Amino acid sequence: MNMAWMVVRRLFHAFVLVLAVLVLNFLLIHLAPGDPADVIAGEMGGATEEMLADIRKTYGLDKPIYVQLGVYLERALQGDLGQSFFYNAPVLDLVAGRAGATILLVVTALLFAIAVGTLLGVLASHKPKGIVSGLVTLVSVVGYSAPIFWTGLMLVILFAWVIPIFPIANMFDITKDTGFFGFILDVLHHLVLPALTLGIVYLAQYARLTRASMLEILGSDYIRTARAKGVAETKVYTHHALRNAILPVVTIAGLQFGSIVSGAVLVETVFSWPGLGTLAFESILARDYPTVLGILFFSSVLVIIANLITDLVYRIVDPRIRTGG
Amino acid sequence: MSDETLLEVQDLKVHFGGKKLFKKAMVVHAVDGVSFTVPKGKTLGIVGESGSGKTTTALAVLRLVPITAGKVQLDDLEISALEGDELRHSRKRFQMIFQDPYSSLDPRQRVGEIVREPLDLMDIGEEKDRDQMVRDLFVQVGLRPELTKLFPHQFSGGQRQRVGLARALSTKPDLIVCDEPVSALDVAVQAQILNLMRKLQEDLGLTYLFISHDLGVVQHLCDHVAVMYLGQIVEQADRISLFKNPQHPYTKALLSAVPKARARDGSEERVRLKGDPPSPVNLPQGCRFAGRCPVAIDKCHSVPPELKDRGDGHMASCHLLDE
Amino acid sequence: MATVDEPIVVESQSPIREAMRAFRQSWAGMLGLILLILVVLFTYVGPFLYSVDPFEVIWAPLTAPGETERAPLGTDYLGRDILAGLIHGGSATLYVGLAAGFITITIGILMGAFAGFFRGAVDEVLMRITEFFQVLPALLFAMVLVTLFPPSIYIVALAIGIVSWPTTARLTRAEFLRIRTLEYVNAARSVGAKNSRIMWRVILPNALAPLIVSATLTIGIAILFEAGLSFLGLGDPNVFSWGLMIGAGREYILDAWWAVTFPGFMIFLTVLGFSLVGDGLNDAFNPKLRER
Amino acid sequence: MTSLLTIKDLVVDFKTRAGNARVLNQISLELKSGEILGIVGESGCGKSMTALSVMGLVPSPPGKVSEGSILLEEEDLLQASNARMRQVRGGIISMIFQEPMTSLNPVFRVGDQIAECVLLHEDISKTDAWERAVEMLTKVGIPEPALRAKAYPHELSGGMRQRVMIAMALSCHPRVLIADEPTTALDVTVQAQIFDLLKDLQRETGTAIIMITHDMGAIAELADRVAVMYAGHIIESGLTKDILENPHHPYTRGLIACVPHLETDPTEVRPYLSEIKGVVPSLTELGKGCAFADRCPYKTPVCEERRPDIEPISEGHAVACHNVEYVVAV
Repeated sequence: MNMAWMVVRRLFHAFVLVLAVLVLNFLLIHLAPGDPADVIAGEMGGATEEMLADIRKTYGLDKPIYVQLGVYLERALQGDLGQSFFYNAPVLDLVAGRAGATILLVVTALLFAIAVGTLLGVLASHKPKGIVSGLVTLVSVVGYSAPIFWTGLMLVILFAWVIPIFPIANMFDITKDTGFFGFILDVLHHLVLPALTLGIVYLAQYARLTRASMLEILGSDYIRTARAKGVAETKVYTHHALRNAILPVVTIAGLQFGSIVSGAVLVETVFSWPGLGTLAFESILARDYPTVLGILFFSSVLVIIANLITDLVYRIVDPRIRTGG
Repeated sequence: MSDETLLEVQDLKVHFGGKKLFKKAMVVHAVDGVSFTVPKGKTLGIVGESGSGKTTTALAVLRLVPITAGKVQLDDLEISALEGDELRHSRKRFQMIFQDPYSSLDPRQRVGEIVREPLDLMDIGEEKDRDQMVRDLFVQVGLRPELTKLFPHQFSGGQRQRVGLARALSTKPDLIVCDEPVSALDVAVQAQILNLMRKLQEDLGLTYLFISHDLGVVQHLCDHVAVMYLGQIVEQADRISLFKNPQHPYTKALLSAVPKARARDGSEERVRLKGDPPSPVNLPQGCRFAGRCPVAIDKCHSVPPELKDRGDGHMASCHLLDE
Repeated sequence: MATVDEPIVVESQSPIREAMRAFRQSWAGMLGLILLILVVLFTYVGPFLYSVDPFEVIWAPLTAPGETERAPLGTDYLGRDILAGLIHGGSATLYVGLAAGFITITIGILMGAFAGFFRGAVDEVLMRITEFFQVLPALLFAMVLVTLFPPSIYIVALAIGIVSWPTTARLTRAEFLRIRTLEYVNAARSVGAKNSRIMWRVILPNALAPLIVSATLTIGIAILFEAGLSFLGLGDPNVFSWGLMIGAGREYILDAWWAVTFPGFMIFLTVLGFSLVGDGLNDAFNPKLRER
Repeated sequence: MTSLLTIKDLVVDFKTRAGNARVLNQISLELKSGEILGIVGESGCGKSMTALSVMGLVPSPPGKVSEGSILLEEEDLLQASNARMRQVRGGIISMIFQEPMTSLNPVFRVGDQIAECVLLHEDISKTDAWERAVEMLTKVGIPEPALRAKAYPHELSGGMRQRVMIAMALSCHPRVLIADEPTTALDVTVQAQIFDLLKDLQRETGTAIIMITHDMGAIAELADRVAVMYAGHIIESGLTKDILENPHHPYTRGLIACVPHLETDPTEVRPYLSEIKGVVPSLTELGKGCAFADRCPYKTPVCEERRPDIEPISEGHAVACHNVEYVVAV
């Protein structure tokens, strides 16, 4: 099966998912107790009767439900996710303004987690009953079990109080003016703790997964073949085994992207990182529903895109999928 | 010996795939027009390589895969026409023994429960007698009756195959379909099971449909043999005639490929086939064997040959035999 | 090894009992079990031994642990007793964890079983639905649900259950797809078993091992979820919980580390208990992995 | 002919939860250059472990080579350094396995996998190594070798993959090829092709082959000499013709008689197969007597007392049985 056709199919698939998320948003507005117009306007938005009437008119809330759905989808697909009454700005602008920070945080954490996690997993698989292996298992269980916001708070205590070397809040220091590169450095400096917090949890899982997957693969026939032809032990690990062991890591990384975005919400809140998470938190407290739903929608799209990329990457890494069809 | 027909299969077809959302339709012609009969109390062997459709044929006869076309008649019962509860209750008349002694028994059930399950499901005998029936079945297949409480993982491969045999016998079936029942066993155990199967046939008058890739085993056990290639029977005859006087080039090649457990003397003529069997997805136009056939002629690549009687009920499908 | 004609020990080894024995030999599993028992005792027996109301202001705010006997683990920013909070904060968390775990497992197994057993169009439809729920960022969606609907621990449990089931569904489906090709399934059918019997009496019991492991882990995840929501202040405001304590103490973290550290540690211990039990069960069900 | 590989009194132990399993018990074998030696036995008899010992690939832990020596001409491989063993593996002694489906790494092209072997053992450029790979694929009878070298394993059939394995094993002109059940997973017509290929290549290159199998037929087809193994022991060895036509050990006799061999001239009468009663004993529970004693129809008290040594009974034919004269006479 050819690649282009596959991509087209995947894109179509993704589009259907996007539509489905919008339909879900629409349903949520209507299922929630109270007047949908209230929900759209946001309870705390100080919506006057006039405004509500206006909303009813634009969204056709007096019309049959499927017409309303049609209107909603049409507007959403044109980029109109509604108006935030709390921030007094179009939701799309708000979301777009904050998305960059979240993506930076999530991608950094993910890359860190995959790189270090895989490395630890490989080390642990070398002697499955050795000390390193035990440590990796321990660290991964601990990392997995600690609430992410608590880990973040513990890091805050550690790096603000015990060894104050990293900033514990915000994305950059507005009081400094150090030019472009200085700004970049400043952001990276601020990024360390949130990314570390988010990374630790996922690192634990990747280390565990890599270890299990390496152990399975090291017992397989083709590893025996590699040894039988005289491949050195290090190369057996790095070349023959890892290339195969990485496959489930790729799958899980893709599937987990959604939960990583979720994790980012908590981490952002802890570190006042100005991304979608803090926006979501603030708008929920303000009962600013259009913004909340907009963020949900946008994050879902982010996940859909991530899944799409994973799928393509997987096809590149695994020849069986590439040509198998 | 009566030659009364027990099982009759007519033009059986099993095709897989074809309809799938968003995906290209690929039809696998696993079984493509197969007909045979099995006389009561006899054994018909179906031999073939992987992809020949022999196992699918077995499963189709038992209605364990959907039949695309054709008729399966067991005595007065048209198996291919049964549906739902009727089919389930009729299953007591045709049972199966499986290939893998490790995956054919549910690891969560005690072996006694495994053998008893058909009795309960088919409502055979009085409920209070069933435990005794199970113990009797154990004795019949050479297992001690006190083993009923054990779990499958406590048994060796050969013993598990005996449990499978007891399960199949429990409903007193007319027909037992055996799908490579000894191929997963070590040779010493294989002999034990083959002898047991023969003994049971003699004692109970069982009829076997025996699927195997092992020509030696088939020659030993079967009264009639059908050779399958890519979903079709290419040759079919009684045991002596088929092994002594094979007609189809594929059968000849198959027989010649089997290593003989004798010291080499270099006297026998060897027929060697090139390549692997093609896939049942893209079938060739003419004779399905033409691509690998050492003696194929032009006609073979365009016109499919017919399975015809070549004398004394020895059937073979090959253009060269028509000349 | 047994032979046909040689007597062997006639003692049945049930796979379940075997697994339980293996579990008892796994230090991770036993440690986890002990942790869980301690947490449960602390939560359900603790209130009888230490009857301080967690909402009551008992001492000066932000008192450090050890400064007064009235509050051995210190007080929070309102002067409420941290220890009392720890004791009373567990039951809601455990309830939500178990309830959400139950919802997850039920939906997941049903969806996965039907998809894996019937395959074809049923599979296609159910897997699209699963995929859809997997695309939703779980915590955000749960946040939306608990803001749109009046917050109560039932809604919280439901929200968590709704966003967590796809993993279980996929796992169940994979197991069903694997097991349905095994010969004993065909064997059951050939002795006249109905679809329902094959699904629930033949395939499910054999698929149960990884599902039980995943259920244990799911409860852990659900607890983390509940904690996260409470931390954000989106939990049931009338119910005291560990997450809520951390959320409340967060502002004062540099003045009162104890107000966030202890409740967080409780959550950690509880989830760790479930993770370790999950590990132990996993080892117990996969003897091959254990020997490696 | 000179002796190329000599295994002397090899003992391999495995630690299992049930206790110590002696998987190889005082094995001695000799492989002469240019010959095909068959090792035959049921599963668990230790035939594959013999091969892995020679390759230095006994999984350790739990396995351990406890005693004995494996001499490659004069050099004891059990004493060789890791670096030397890597040279030996694939360079001097190479091996092919039972499962062609899983023995090739799924994520690399088959050409690369063969070329890797060449690069490991010879000072040669990457392009030359690739050319060698294509050349080897031609040699093992793969059509369109230049194209197939770029294929991934899953794109080839089982027979093709086994040919690739053979090409890889022979790519560095080894002196010994160990084939561990190379055709068990293949269809009978493909199996015949592989046998022919091995014979042809052996004739052409003079590589000595150790052929491990459970199938007496395969032995008859290929081997010059045979060693029969049972529960970690070699219980009989000799020329193929002698073993097949005149087996002495009760186990060898049983093994040959219990298989329904394909006859070109079948008769109406079909006697029952002869059986070897019982099953192979557990290796952790071997007593001091003969390992086959429990299943042996000719058992005498001495069989349970003492393990028989393998002793020559005629030129090149050795048997480990206390009652060999009696067995033959019956």
